[in-house]
Amino acid sequence: MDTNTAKRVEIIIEAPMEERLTSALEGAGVTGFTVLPVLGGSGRSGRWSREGQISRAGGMVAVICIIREERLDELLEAAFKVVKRHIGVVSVSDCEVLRAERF
Amino acid sequence: MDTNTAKRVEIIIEAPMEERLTSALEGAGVTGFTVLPVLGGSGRSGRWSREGQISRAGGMVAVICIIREERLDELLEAAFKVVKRHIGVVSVSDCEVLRAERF
Amino acid sequence: MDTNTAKRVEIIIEAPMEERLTSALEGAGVTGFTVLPVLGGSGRSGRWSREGQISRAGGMVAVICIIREERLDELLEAAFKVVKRHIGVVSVSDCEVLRAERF
Amino acid sequence: MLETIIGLAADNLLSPIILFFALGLLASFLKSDLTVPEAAAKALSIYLLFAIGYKGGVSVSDHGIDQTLLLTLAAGVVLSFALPLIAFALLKVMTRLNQTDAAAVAGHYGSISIVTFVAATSVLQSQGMASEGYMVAVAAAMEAPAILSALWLASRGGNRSSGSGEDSDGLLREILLNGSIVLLVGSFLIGLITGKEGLAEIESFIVSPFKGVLCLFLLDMGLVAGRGLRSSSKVLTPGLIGFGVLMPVIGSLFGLAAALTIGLSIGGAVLLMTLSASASYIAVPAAMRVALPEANPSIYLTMSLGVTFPFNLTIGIPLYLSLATALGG
Amino acid sequence: MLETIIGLAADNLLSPIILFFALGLLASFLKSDLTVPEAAAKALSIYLLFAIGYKGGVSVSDHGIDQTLLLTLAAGVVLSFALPLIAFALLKVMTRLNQTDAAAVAGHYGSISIVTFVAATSVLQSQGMASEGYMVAVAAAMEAPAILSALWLASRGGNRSSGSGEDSDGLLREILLNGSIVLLVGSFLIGLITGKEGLAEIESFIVSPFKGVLCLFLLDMGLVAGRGLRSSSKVLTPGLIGFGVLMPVIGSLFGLAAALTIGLSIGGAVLLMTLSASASYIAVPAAMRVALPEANPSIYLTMSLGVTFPFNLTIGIPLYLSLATALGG
Amino acid sequence: MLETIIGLAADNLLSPIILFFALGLLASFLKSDLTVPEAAAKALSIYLLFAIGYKGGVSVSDHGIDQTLLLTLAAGVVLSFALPLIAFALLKVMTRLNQTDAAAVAGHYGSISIVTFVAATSVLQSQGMASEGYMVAVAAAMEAPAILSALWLASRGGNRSSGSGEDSDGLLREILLNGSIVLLVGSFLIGLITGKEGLAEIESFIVSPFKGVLCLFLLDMGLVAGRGLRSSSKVLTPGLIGFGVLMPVIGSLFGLAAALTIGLSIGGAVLLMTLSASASYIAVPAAMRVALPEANPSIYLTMSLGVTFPFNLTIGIPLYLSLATALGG
Ligand SMILES: Nc1ncnc2c1ncn2[C@@H]1O[C@H](COP(=O)(O)O)[C@@H](O)[C@H]1O
Ligand SMILES: Nc1ncnc2c1ncn2[C@@H]1O[C@H](COP(=O)(O)O)[C@@H](O)[C@H]1O
Ligand SMILES: Nc1ncnc2c1ncn2[C@@H]1O[C@H](COP(=O)(O)O)[C@@H](O)[C@H]1O
Ligand code: NA
Ligand code: NA
Ligand code: NA
Repeated sequence: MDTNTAKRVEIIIEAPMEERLTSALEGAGVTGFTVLPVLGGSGRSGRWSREGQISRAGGMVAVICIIREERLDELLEAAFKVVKRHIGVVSVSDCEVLRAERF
Repeated sequence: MDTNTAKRVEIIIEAPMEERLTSALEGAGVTGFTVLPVLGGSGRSGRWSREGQISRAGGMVAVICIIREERLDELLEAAFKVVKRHIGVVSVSDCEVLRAERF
Repeated sequence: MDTNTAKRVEIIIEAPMEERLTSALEGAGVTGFTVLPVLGGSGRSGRWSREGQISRAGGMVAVICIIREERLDELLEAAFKVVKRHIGVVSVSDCEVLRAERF
Repeated sequence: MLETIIGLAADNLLSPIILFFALGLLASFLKSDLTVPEAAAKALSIYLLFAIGYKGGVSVSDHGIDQTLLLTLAAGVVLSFALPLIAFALLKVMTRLNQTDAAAVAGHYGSISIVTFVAATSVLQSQGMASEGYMVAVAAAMEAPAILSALWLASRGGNRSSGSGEDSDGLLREILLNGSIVLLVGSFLIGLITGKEGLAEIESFIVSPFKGVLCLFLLDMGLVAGRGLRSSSKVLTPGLIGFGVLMPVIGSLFGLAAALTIGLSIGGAVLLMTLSASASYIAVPAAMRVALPEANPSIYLTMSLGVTFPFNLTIGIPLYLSLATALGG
Repeated sequence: MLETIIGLAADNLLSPIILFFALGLLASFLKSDLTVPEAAAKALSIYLLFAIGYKGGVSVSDHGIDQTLLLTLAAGVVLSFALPLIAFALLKVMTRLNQTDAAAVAGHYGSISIVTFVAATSVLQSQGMASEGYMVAVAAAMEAPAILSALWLASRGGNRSSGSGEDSDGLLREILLNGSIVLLVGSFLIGLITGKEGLAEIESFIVSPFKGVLCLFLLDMGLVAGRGLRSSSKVLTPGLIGFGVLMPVIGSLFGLAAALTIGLSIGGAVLLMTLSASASYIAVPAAMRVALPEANPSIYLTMSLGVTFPFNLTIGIPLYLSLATALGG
Repeated sequence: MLETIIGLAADNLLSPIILFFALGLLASFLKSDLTVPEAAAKALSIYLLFAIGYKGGVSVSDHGIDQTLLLTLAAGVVLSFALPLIAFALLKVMTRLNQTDAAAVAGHYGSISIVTFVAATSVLQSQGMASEGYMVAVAAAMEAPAILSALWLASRGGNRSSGSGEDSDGLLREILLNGSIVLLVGSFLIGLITGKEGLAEIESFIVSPFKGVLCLFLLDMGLVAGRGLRSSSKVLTPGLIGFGVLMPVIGSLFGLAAALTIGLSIGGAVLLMTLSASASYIAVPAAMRVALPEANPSIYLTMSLGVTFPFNLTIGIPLYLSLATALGG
């Protein structure tokens, strides 16, 4: 099938920052993203789990964003501004997409 | 460790189409896949969130499928047939797998 | 932006084994991971869905772990020991990360 | 009569369920982060379907099967098939929606909203008016036919529907066996079988807490409706808003005509009017995503949940009650 | 006596809880998309464990600790250890399962299903029969020992169990402290401490709505069991089905013998029989996935949830009640 | 008086809600896998906010708006602004937290814990003591101001707060409109509007099952608190633990002074003391993650949920009740 190369950015970020991150992404011209729930995790700030939590404070989400290579830097800068002072992991990998006209 | 190259296909698709997609994948000889929940997202058809929804209409899921390279085209064709008229993002990336005999 | 190469390991494993896997990862010096919920899937042992389940027995989770390349082998060996007798898929892909000092 | 309507509407507007819906709307307009988790919202809706289905069944087992039952079921099915045609014609006149979008919206107005039905039941109750217990079964019967009308309308416009024979079979099964129909009908039948005795066993779960659960459910509906209105307000042209208010009234008149013909009680007439007036926001949207993916979901969801649902809840139901009382009494 | 059994079974079959289980089965056979969200199903099970544990504790605090309490607990533990051995032998005769699968299945039949226990309690209630409040504690005590028997049976077959000493310690802790045991025992103890006074405070949460919640829970169990049967029906050989029906009856007879020896009330005997007859579908499957991953989960889950659970619910419990009345009365 | 405190505390310690909290703590210390799904925990908290808000509103509509209402609201806001300053000073003396961490912890102690408030209400009830219905509104008013104090304290330490003007506006809106405030205030207002009549409709949902739901909620809080204590026990220095026990008592004294000045009933005084004494674990932590990300969440969450909450629940509330009775009676 006909595919085009693109970048897949995955940002794991604290739930209370989700809104700010996605606004920043939109500000950077990102036209689409998907938010996945996160059950728990571990990092320098210790282990946590979503079970039984009622505050959003403790939770995280994963935001996935597929984007054309040429827009990557803009996206990363926008994301970095939000993430910088916060807990969060930003990773980028190469991918191929169907229906490239959508990105 | 001993790993083998494979392809990781990630399909983000509307929840009411999940059943049709996975059937099509099975039809194309895919032997395994995993379905992740999606909390929300944004695209050309606007922003949405799963919170408070009771209809499946508004939700999406992410289907992950790890597959040998040589079967990729068949998979993509099957997936494309289902996704074509629908909202949905299909991306493919390279990966290495342990226990390649499983795929 | 400044990024560094790393490896993204994705392990889909039975929920009752999650604790053992993450302990093993920590034992292998992994400093961070994220656990995503899984809704359902299909493989050699058939199709399953989380809906309505109350036992953890039937469910799975996806553990994502971003790690420096040089630590990959140690991680895979630790993961393999846990997964070996169990249902589970381990895949590795290349990625670039922001803030590499965290990994 | 206008006075009665206004009096009823005012009463109604200050009932807890309406106020909680308003709270949800307000919270989402203010961009509060108040949300009900998806699983909790689904659990609430399972509870409501279970409770109203069961109580309907018990009521039928109690009063015996009315001769009018079959007639009313048939009327419901006919209304569900027919109302989309009227809605479609109206949409073509009042709005500039394309064929597919118009067909999709029209389908929603033939089908029903179970919460609107429940709200009408509780208004009847507070007025001390009885109604036929089997109206729940009529509600279930009206869920699906409208979808077929919508697909037919769309296909007339050259929209090749969801493809091959196999697939459309799958679709039909999916529509007829969607979760809410199965749960509603199943609970109705179990209520019918187990009757008053069964009800006695589970009464304190499905009867007494019902109103309170409904308040929470409407809070959530307000949140979801408000979020939809906020993000999709641009699709709401004056023509569409007009349709969203006019169509339920037209639907209710057809419902009333059917009720008078059949000879339903006034309460039953109000319920049939409400069913005809209400627009689906669970079963039909899901079916449309599968079968008419080209139709824009923001339009039909916003119309159904953001315009017609609040209209029925606040003004519609008191209006239908007054009409039924005036003409049927 | 056959008449009584049939009469009881018929009554039982038409109770709301059985009918909702049947509705769930039917819905999943028809491939309806009706589902209960995972979180809601877990919440329902937390509610049930909380309520029955607490009520059991209050009942013991009320009647005082019976002399037979310790004896019955001990009997429960012995039954849980022993029944898997019988089940294993029977499986070897009746089926062609390999050592590991047979051990895993056998483990399930030594342990218990708390919903089956609850269903038996509610049949007793509707018959106006009393039973010992501490039977809830016996249920908890019977959950885990069977798992150890299963592991022993599997290891005899050369299956190196889950490895090193550290790990098997972890496993033992996991088994004994699994959520349902902790919640059941904890609620029991809290009921014991707070007694009637405490119960008065929370009665309208844990007593009156209980049956209704149970209906929803059984609806979900029907859905899950049906899905399992649909996707795993090919593992169900006639031998396995026969085992799934015979083993509970055999188990119940051992339970009855123990009850008669100890001198339990007839109600207590029925409950001990039901516990012995029932098969686990929460604690044991999770333990098996960890400790006996080679065993095929479709076999034991389908047996437990798809065959033995419905058998006990419909025919088993009335049968045990008749047997206990005939022999113990 | 010491005797009364001890007597009350002992009674209190054996109430079901405390015991379920203890069960949760114990289960997590034992590393049991007992958990409440996130969606269920959120649903429970929605229920509690809905119920106490609504009941507060009804009570105000019933007794008329007290002249003291505005005064008490104002006192609450002042307390919420002021207590973090005291807490901050105390933390600087008693612990070695840095500026940011100290500011974040201090903010939690100016704000409130609604479950502690509910627990105090239920102790009052069991003692047959009345209190002002509008205390729920005071609780809502005290949630947010403390956050601003915390940010001010942190910024004094050179910590550039969350950046640009736009952003801090967003933050303020987020704080004032966070879900729990909106739901609490909204339900309060709806209770005020619909009054006794409205309450009658939903009483069997929000009144009778309330205590039981609270038990489940506290079970979950015990689980979460225990998990936090287990994974973060290393942050708990003796100084911090001392602060976590001393600060609520100091807070309660300020609350008592305000209550006496205003002339609240003894019950009202106990509630204002409890609000002053309690520390937030929902609204403030979320705000801190956004606005003071450099502050270590394990410290403030563990302090609030792991130290001060259990202290208030077990010893604090009886103490405040005795103090209020002694000084206000
Ligand atoms: N190396 C990693 N791989 C995957 N997820 C990570 C990694 N490090 C951190 N995380 C996620 O980010 C959260 C916060 O990390 P930290 O800031 O290191 O405490 C963790 O709880 C994990 O969910
Ligand atoms: N570029 C993207 N990256 C990640 N997810 C996307 C992207 N575009 C669309 N999506 C997802 O697909 C859904 C539908 O997209 P659309 O068809 O563009 O409205 C969105 O709500 C997102 O969840
Ligand atoms: N090729 C695959 N791609 C993605 N997920 C898979 C794949 N194979 C198996 N899985 C996941 O692993 C689970 C167990 O697989 P199996 O051991 O083959 O039954 C499945 O239910 C899926 O969730
Ligand atoms: Na309609
Ligand atoms: Na058993
Ligand atoms: Na406070």
